[in-house]
Amino acid sequence: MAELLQVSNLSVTFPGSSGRVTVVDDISFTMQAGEVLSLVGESGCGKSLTALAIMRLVPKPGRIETASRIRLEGQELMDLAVPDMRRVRGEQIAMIFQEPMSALNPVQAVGPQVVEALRLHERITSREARARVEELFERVGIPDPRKRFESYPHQLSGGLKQRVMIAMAVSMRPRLLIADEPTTALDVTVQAQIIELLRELQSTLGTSVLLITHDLGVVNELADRVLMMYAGRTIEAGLREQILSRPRHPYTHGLLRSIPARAARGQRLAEISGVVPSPEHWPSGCRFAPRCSERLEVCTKQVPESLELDATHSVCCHAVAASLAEGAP
Amino acid sequence: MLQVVSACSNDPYPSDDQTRKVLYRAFPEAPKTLDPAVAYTTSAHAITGNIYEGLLEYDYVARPYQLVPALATGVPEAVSAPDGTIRYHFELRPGVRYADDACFELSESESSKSESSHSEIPDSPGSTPTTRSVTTRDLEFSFQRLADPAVASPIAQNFAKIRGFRQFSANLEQRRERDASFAARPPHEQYALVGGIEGVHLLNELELDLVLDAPYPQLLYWLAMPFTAPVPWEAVAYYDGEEGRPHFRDHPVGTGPFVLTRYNKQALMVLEQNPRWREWPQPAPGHIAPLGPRAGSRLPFIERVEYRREKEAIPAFGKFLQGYYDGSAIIEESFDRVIQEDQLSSDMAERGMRLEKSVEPGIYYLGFNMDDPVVGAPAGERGRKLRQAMSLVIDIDELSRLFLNGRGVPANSPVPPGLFGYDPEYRNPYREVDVERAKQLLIEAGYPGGIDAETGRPLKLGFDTPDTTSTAQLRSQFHIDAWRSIGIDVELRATTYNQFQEKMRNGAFQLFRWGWIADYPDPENFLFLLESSNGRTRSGGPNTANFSNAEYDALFAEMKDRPNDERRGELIREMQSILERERPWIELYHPEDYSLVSPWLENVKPFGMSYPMLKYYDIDPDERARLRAEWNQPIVWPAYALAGLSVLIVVPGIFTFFRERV
Amino acid sequence: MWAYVVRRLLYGFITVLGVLFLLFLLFFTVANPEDIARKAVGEKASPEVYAQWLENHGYDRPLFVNPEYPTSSLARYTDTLLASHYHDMLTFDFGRSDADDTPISARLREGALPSLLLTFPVFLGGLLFSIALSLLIALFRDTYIDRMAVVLCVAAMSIATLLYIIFGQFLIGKVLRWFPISGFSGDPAVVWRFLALPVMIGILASLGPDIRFYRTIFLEEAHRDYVRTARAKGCGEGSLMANHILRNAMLPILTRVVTTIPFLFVGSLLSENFFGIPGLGALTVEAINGNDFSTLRTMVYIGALLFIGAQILTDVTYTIADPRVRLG
Amino acid sequence: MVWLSNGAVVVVLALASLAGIAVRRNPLWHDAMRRLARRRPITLMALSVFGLIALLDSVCWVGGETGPGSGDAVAAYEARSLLDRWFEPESFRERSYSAPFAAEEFYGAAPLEHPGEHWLGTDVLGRDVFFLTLKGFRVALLIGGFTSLIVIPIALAFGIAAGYFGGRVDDAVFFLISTLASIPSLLLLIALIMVLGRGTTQVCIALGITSWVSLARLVRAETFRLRELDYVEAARALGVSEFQIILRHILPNLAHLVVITFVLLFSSMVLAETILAYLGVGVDGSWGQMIDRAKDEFSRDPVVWWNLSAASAALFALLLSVNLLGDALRDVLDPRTLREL
Repeated sequence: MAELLQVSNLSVTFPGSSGRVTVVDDISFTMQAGEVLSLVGESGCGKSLTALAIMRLVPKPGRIETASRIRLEGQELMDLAVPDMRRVRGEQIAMIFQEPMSALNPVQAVGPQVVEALRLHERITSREARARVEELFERVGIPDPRKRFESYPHQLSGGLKQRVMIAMAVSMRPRLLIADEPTTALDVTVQAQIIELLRELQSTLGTSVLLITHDLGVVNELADRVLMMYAGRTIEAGLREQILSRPRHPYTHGLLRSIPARAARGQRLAEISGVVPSPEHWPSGCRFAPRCSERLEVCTKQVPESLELDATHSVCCHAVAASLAEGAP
Repeated sequence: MLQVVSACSNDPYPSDDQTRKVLYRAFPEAPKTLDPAVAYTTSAHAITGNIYEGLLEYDYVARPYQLVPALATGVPEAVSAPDGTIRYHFELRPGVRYADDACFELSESESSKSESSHSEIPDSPGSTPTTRSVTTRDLEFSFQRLADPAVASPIAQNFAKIRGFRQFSANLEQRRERDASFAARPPHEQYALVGGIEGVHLLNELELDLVLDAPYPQLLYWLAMPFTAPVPWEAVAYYDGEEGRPHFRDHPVGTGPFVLTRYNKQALMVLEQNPRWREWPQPAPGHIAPLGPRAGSRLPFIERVEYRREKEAIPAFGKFLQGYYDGSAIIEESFDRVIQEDQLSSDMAERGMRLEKSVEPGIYYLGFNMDDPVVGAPAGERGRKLRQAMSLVIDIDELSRLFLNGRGVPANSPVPPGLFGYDPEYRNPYREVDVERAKQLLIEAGYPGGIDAETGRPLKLGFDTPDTTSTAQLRSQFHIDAWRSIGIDVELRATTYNQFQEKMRNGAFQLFRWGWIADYPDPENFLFLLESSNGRTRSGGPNTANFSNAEYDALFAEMKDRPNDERRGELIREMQSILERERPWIELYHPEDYSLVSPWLENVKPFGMSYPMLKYYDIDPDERARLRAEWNQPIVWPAYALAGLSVLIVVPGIFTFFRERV
Repeated sequence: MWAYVVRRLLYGFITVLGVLFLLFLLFFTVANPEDIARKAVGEKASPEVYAQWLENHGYDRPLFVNPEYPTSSLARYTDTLLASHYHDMLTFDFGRSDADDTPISARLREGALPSLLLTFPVFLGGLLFSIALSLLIALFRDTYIDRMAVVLCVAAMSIATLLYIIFGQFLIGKVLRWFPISGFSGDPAVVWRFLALPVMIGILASLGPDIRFYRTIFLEEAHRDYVRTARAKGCGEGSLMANHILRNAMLPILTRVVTTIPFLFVGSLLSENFFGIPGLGALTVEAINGNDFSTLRTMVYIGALLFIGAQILTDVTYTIADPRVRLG
Repeated sequence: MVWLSNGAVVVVLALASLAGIAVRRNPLWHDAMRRLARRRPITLMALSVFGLIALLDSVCWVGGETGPGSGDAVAAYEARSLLDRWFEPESFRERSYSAPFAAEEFYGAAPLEHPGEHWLGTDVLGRDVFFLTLKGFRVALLIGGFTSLIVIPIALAFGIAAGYFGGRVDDAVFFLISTLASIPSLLLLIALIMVLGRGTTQVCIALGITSWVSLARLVRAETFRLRELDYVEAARALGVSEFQIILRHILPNLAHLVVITFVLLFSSMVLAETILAYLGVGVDGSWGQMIDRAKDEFSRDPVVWWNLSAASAALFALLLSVNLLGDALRDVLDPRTLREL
């Protein structure tokens, strides 16, 4: 599969009380066309910011460091002028958000909002745009698209609103769809339908999806590859079954163990001690060290390098590196 | 914005008036009424004085004031008959007609109905007559209106001496109460039915006699005022305020040189030439000969007079300096630019302005409430000494320097300059400034250093004034500081108008400030302000100080009806010595009016007593247009600077916007 | 929808009754008609003249209950000042001014046009200017323009309207002579010259508080999620401001606009007096100085009617501005 | 008058220290105040200076001798404040106008008694303009502060009653509010003063009556919201008396609303007074009155500018710092509900 997206040395900083604070710290990863890559981590680890950085929509006063490189199909997005970047948004990269309830303009009917997404990038008559939007609503499973075109956001349920968001996102058949916690705010039954819709769209339109979530269940359903993030850095990357069944990084391991469904009945739930550190004062070396059960002397001094376990699985952890050195599998 | 500014001009008048003989004046307050029998304020007389004409008028130039005939053919002498009555004989000038007005169709239908009244040859056959000749019947009608209680003329009591005057108003009142249908009829019919005033005796269409029960020389002065001007009964009947027609008080119809063509009380009053004025062939009255070459030709010289409403004095004066008003009083604020060392400043002289000074017959004074136990008569000798002490510290020269720019004649007695009985050499000892003597008097009055024995603290008095404007309060503070310098603590109580009246009515005040402008140039019109029967608390009269002194009253009674002879002068001097000692008033000043006249306005002679003589004024419109253009070049460069500055501020912002919104 | 409007009108009517009762208490139970008469007719008139004046102005009747009539008859309550006060006001028969007997309704008609010519451009100009400037400032949020604008607004708010007029009139009228210092004339060719300066100053004085208010609203909307969605769609900042943010801010803007309507009436009070414009504001000041209670009473009554009407109007326009609001 | 003025000072100091203790003890408020101090240090300093001047001018007593060569014999018997005793106005006078730091009179150029000592010149009666401006602080704080002390209790009482009890009480209060609110406040104000008569207390009462409506409306809405909160339900379930609930639960939560309104009301009161002064019904000694007097001097030729500029500058300085404080307070305390203010 051709390479779609190449992110290298991406850093995002915010002004803190004493100088600028790096919230996303030197992230690099690649995505193949048609692939579903999931960015997983607890809230506050910088995964949503990474997504926004790709769209160059980091809110003021945040800033994407100039050294960051984001190449989409060979085109370097960081060098684009503002109007050119605006054309990329919606046309080549689209995004859907976590809170459908407030993501749509409350004083405008949903139909025209999607029409606007079309007409920003294409010169088409309003009648033709309306027809395409109704066809889009059909495709994303919104019943009675003609009536729904005129209804206002407060007249739709959460699920329906998310479907409108998806329709809006895929209206220009973008190369990459970024889904920032698409199901978190929805109740379980609707979650499954949305996941089903995303999988179906990904397969029919060949759109690659960057799925931002902390819900490992959704990852299991949808993701091809997984990228674990902790405290602004990637700590482990690999295929879905590699990460979910054979996690090597202590944090991923701890995360999986604390899923209730996995614990036996009556047993205390496992949990990772300590709290996610605040960006104002990152711990030195490996940022998970203070909470890591297999902490070594070097972990607090040196930032672990990315170790290639095999062609598709890599991890950044001194303990793993040490155990490999001793020949353990 | 730039385009607007460059096209702007501050000329408030339509351009086609530039070359016309139009006089522009400002007025602060619209008159309450223009009914000649009722209108009493200077702003009202400014209009009625030009629309109505009385039997007599004042000589425009002669000082002291001189009565000359107007509608009458001559100034009559008082003829006393054996039975003690006084008779004045008047002969009306023939051919005098009213200004054209719609109300005269009534006279056409009226005359056809009752043949008895004078038949009138219409100008052109068939057209309804728009005017009518003035006859003695009109004069009788205007006297009857003065007596009519419903008209409520404020000066009616001055004519009480005309035989049958009070009787007529009493008959009218009773008849109206008894007979409702009578009350509904138009006024002139009511007057005719009740039988007229006995003392107003019509000999024929052009001659009448006024018969008085007792001598009243001031009567002639009243005949030179709009109160007694002939009034057409048709106007009073026609303009009754119904069905959209204006009320008579807002629609004057007279015989004078001007006619009121526009009357918007909030913004604009316009007087235009009355074509029917004094058609009889006669050169302008001789007595204005000294006014220059145009004296011989036909009056009035001006086409139109526009009075525009200016509520604030400063902008009005500002526009006068820009040439948009043709004359203006000098406001206190700009006095020092206009007047240096008591004559025109160089800047003003160069502009060609002319200064006119005139002393208005009036007086401003501080008064004590003579009924008050502390400052009044009940305090006896202590009160008198206190009043004398307080009078000795009011420095009128300092007051005039601070607040009146040196204008105004210091007053020593109620009678103002220009009137009989005014003695320029008389110096009231208690109006000199003598702080030591004042302190001494206080000790004698039992208030050593101002301390009141009972309270052990400075004597506390109340000073009431209805004027809540801040400049008036500053003046009151000036007086208070003077009294505090000798230890008397005076508290200023500036209340709203109705609270002030309340206090005056029930005598709940100690000190107050008041003023009085003459109705007619006679000392009686000032000295009656201290005569006991006019006491404010007693009869609601203008004697606000409630001064009552038997000796003063007796002298007043003898003086008031005497002709201006030596005996009258003696009486006035005696009354002044009583006032000097008793100190009911602290006389302040007689107002002096400085006014500026624009270079293009000619024949202007300030008159005081508000008798505007617009008919003599003349204008050179071309000179005015030239000077206006010269004085009003707008300075436009700041507009461009402002625009440049705002662009300068915003541009860097736009630049950073695009750079940052990466 | 209409049921709501009718209910709202009924409620407005009750408020009007409340206002009238308050006015009655204010103007009749405390002020003394005798003094009004004295000021109206003048100092030198005789007592019977005052009595006569009181009679034809109807001030001689008792306040609440007329003792002359027996308790049974209705006239006991109708032939009183309170009854006639309600009757006159509700039938818009405002009677005559205490100061100079002119019918008040005529004075109102005369004053309405100049007042409107002044207040409407100030209202409209102020609204457009402040919204445009606030949008601009919100567009440049977090730049030095934004910070400077905030301080300027607060400074502008701290200057009394009186000072705006004094310095404005002095600078532009007297020194620069762009426009006449004061005065007014109905003649269409000349009238705009008179209005230019007062309108300019009126707008300037209203910008401070308005811009500060609108800026806060726009900033609040700018941080909403739907704005982020619009940006993700590829929407530019400019169209974002105009189509999305402005439309959403309509509701608070409308509420604000309604509350400024009575202030318009008051704002013109000062400038009409200073610039010699014969409008309703000037008439009110004259009524105050001239102790003319009947005109003042009418002015306050009309101010209240204007406000209540405006409030109902805003409720109705809410539905147009914001679909979420349903009346009834 | 003496005990009234000193009494007011005692009350103000008591209130301030009470508030100080409350802030010290309550961490939420403590933190808010610390952040406020960091945001607007200059404003707080300026306001404390103004407060000090007003305090200096309020503490007064009879006694002590007046300045040398005093032109005013009554002054010795009057209650004079610390400020009066420091400036000794009775002997620090000229005959009339004099420009700031001038050596001779403005008109007539006669030498002054105190050449060069009048920082802001003298007015028409020769009184020192700088001294009059300083005295204006006490009057301004009186107009702003005293009126708010009237407004806040009324607004709280009506607002809480309407918001908490609802039903008929709410309708009655809402009717009163809408009646008062629909009359343009300045006209109602003028009518009240014309009827109550002139004087500081009357003006403050009239200002109070016309301006408690906006706070009452906010308090009502906030109380309505608080009443529905669970912890209030819980308290009621535990049998706590209505009065107790209001005192311990509702009132403290309205504190931030009251503080913000106090500050914003302050500036609108002082501004309203300037208009009243123009109409001749203002408060004696206020900047509004100084401006009204000086407005005519501004069009004199040559211009007498120092009177108007002094009063305008002082008014601007006080209002600017009060508005900035209000702005900062609103952001620090609770931006959401206070947007409408």
